Amino acid sequence: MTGATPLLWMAVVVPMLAAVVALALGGRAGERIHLVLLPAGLAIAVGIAVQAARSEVPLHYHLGGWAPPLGVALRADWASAAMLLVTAAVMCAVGLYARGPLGTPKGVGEARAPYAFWVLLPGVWAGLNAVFLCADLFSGYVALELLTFGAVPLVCLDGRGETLDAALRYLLFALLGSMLYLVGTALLYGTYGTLDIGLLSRHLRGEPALWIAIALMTTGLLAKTALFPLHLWLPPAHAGAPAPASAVLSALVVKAPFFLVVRLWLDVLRGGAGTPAAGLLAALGAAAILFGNVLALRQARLKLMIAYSTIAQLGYLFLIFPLAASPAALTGGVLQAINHALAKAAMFLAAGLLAERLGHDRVAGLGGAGRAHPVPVLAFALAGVALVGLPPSGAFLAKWFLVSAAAQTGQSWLSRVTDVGALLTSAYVFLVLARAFATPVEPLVARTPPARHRDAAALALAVLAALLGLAPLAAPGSASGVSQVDLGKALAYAVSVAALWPVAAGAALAFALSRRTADPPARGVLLALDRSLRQWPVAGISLAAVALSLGAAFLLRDARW
Amino acid sequence: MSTATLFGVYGAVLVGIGLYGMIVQTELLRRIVAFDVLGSGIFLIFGAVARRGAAGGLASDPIPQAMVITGLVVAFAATGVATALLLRLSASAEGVARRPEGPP
Amino acid sequence: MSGLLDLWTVVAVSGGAFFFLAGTVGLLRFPDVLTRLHALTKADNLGLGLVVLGLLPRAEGLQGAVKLLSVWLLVMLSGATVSQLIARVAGRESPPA
Amino acid sequence: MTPASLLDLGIGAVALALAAFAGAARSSFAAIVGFVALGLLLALAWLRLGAPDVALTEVAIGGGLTGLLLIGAERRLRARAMAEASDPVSTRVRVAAAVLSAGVAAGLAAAVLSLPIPAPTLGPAALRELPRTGLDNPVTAALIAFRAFDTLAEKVVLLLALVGVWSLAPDREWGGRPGQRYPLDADGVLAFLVRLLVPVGVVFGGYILWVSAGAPGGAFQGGAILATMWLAARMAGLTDAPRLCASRVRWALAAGPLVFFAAGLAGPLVAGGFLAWPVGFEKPVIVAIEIPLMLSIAAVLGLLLAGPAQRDGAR
Repeated sequence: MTGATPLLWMAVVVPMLAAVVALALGGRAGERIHLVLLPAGLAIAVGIAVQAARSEVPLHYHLGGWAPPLGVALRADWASAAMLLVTAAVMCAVGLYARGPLGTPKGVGEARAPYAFWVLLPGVWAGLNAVFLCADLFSGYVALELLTFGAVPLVCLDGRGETLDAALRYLLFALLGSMLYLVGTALLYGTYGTLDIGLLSRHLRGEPALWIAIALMTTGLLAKTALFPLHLWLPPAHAGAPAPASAVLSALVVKAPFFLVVRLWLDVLRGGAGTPAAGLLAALGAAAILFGNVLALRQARLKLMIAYSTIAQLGYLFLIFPLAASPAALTGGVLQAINHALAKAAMFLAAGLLAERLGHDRVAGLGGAGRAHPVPVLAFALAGVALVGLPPSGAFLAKWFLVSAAAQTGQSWLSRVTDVGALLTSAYVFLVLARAFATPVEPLVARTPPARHRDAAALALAVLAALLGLAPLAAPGSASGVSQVDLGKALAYAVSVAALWPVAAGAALAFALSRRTADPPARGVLLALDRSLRQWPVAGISLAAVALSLGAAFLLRDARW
Repeated sequence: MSTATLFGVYGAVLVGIGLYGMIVQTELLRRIVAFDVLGSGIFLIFGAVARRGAAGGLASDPIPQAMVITGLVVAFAATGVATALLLRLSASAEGVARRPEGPP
Repeated sequence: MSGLLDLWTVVAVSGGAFFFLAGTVGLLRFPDVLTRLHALTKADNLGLGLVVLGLLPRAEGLQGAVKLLSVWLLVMLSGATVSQLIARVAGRESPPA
Repeated sequence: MTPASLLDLGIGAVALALAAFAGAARSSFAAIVGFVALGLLLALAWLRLGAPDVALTEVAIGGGLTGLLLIGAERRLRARAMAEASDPVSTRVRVAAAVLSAGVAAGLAAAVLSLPIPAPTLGPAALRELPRTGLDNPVTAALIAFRAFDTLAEKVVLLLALVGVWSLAPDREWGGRPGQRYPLDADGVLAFLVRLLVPVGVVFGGYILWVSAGAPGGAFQGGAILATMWLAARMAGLTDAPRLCASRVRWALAAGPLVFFAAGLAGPLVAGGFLAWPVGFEKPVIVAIEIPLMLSIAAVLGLLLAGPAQRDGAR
């Protein structure tokens, strides 16, 4: 067998083992084990990436020696390898960063929040790797639950009432999503007698149960990834968590359900979901981009702004489904996911550093931060460049793939959406920077001395995000198509008027807004819409409505089978 | 209708009842109970699938049965975390639960 | 012989079912906790007892019979204890006049 | 209409009625009782579906332990008389939710009715490979051999859930004991029952595990029984919950999964792959994994029921 490699199970088992041993040893053991886990996890991810790049076929491993359909397998293609790598990179930065705020205090044998964090963090890592590597949809369910149970307690580590509320919402909505996913696996098993992704894709005959299953599973995954309008839990959870936890949640955890949607639509259905359903996902994505970005611009608190920005950035990922006929679309989607993972983790870490040093995270009160705390502000700025999509960030390349795929398939409306998205993104990024470089209203008092390794962790991620667009120069001939891109053409596009006007317009908007000194007013149509969409019963109804609409859209699909 | 199909349809209805409960219950504990009802319905659909796969002298396909056992344990863990969160929330002095929308 | 045993099974299980039915009706119709408990324990002890006795001739060997009997014993044991506890709580909350 | 199909119809109809009751009952306590009854009834459904292993799990975990968790939470919430988030849901929202939920249920029912005939199955494949596991119960084989990876991951899920619950303790109580201390009622009926029942329960838990190689049962079901026995002993005041920072607690939780990991990791050396069991020694290896696994499952289930630390904290 070619492509079989034990690295795949190691990628899941090593962090799992770290979590269990940290639980057993207690005290400071979790922190120490993490120091060993970081290089090991990174090495495994790099090893898988190297092997995946060299291998003609996707890497795989039959667990226990039992081949599917009876047994379960792990599988890694270039997309899994890329996600494993970015996961390892973010985990390394977060692990180093968190040694400050979430270290066990001196003189204490064991403390609550650090103990929980250093057990749950490797648990989340294991869950992420398991999602990216699973070749079996039920293993995917177990992996998603690893993630849920690892991620939810991170939201309320500080025990404040509002974070508890956020965590409970997150848990219940995520569980609802898991259940919809699970019932889909039951129907798929009942129809095909296997849940192995590769075997399923070969057996499809387009039965009604297939479409109902995929509609329910996709809806469940959308709830877990917080695609608009199912985002009720994301802003309070991601904004309320401690900064390192926010970084992991926003950068990585919401990508895992998206990745399973890609597996379902592009691997199981092989792009055969049909135009109406793919259009529905893209429409939700487009709505998320516009809605999330406007709301981000309207937030008074930096962490909430970043959280709403995540809702918008997740929207970009779903634009790829109508473009699935073009291989560039998936490449663009994965690049966007990676770019956002690095940039958003950097932003949350930078925001955490600023909040610690300023004692608050109000955007209007950032004045002077640029001089007093240049490194976090620089990290924020570089991450912002990556979100806006300026070269040489990953987003510029991702956008290039999307735009060219949209042009190939004649769906240029998608490019308009990304333009408006870039405008708004650049507006709030520049707004934060304008505030940070403004003269402070009152002199700043540094609350905590800066810790260089934590600054470095945030900055390193931001630099990686800002330089990700150069990846084609480094990537060897891989199946991803990244290396085939004509970097010159892409760069020429990126510095063209067509690509730059939104950025410039956004900067101008930010400049206009920055002349206001007060917090943005807490009223408006979109804010009211957001409030009502985030009411639990409304979100539940939206969930059921998305499920039924997807089912209906599948029925309308063009006859492919 | 065979036993399997019958229970499969019952499972579907249980899912509907549980989903409705999860959406409209305002009491959080009732929402958790609705989640458990929803889960029971889903497991019953698995049971129908397993029973349909009876073959070779087995009364029921063992693979979906194993999945249900895994699922039941996970659902119990979920209920445990949810009730613990709920109890902590109700104990927290801020009592944010009274603010149904949470922050912001 | 087997005809007689079948008859025994039918009679005993039907008797057990009757006590269960009576116990359930009592649970629903009786006015307070203690009388409801009275109805329930009849169902547990007599109803289940008769069902077990009725099924004994059909048990698969000695092991099956022992299992059936231990089901009865355990239910009686826990039923007696639980009804004691319930009665205690009921007595504490509304002492009998 | 055969008696058997009447029985199925009856079980299903009562199950639906109980589910509706759990949704519509006025008090949450009644709703929980409805759910527990539903769980017990579903165990009968599982027997009708030819799945006694699942029936045992449903009784022990689905109805039993989950019911205990919910009842415990309800009692404590009632004691606090918590003002619930009582924004009433408008009729419009209710109607929309009802229509959409009915739509989802109808879609699911349609999918169930449209499942192909003959049904696909892995039953024969599992039977064919059963000798290679040294077991006779294909469900146990699926859990511990064919899909051992899922089982292993699910153990970690349980541990993460427990750490999540623990993390909800107040800081000053960290490492302390969970739950309340029940007074010992030395001559009381409960203590009497528990003294009599616990030995029986422990033997039965072990029996359920032991027979699972060939008959219905397994580490979960056995573990659930042991967890309940521990709860009964605590409620009778015969024992108190341990401090959660005690290393024996931590190792009791981790030992089962760690043995599972160790056996899995030995696989590449002795059996040709991760989670592969050595030829000819499958059954002893599986038993050696399942015994500590059951004890750890009992510990994790019992501690999930007990909740976070709330007294006798380290600080």
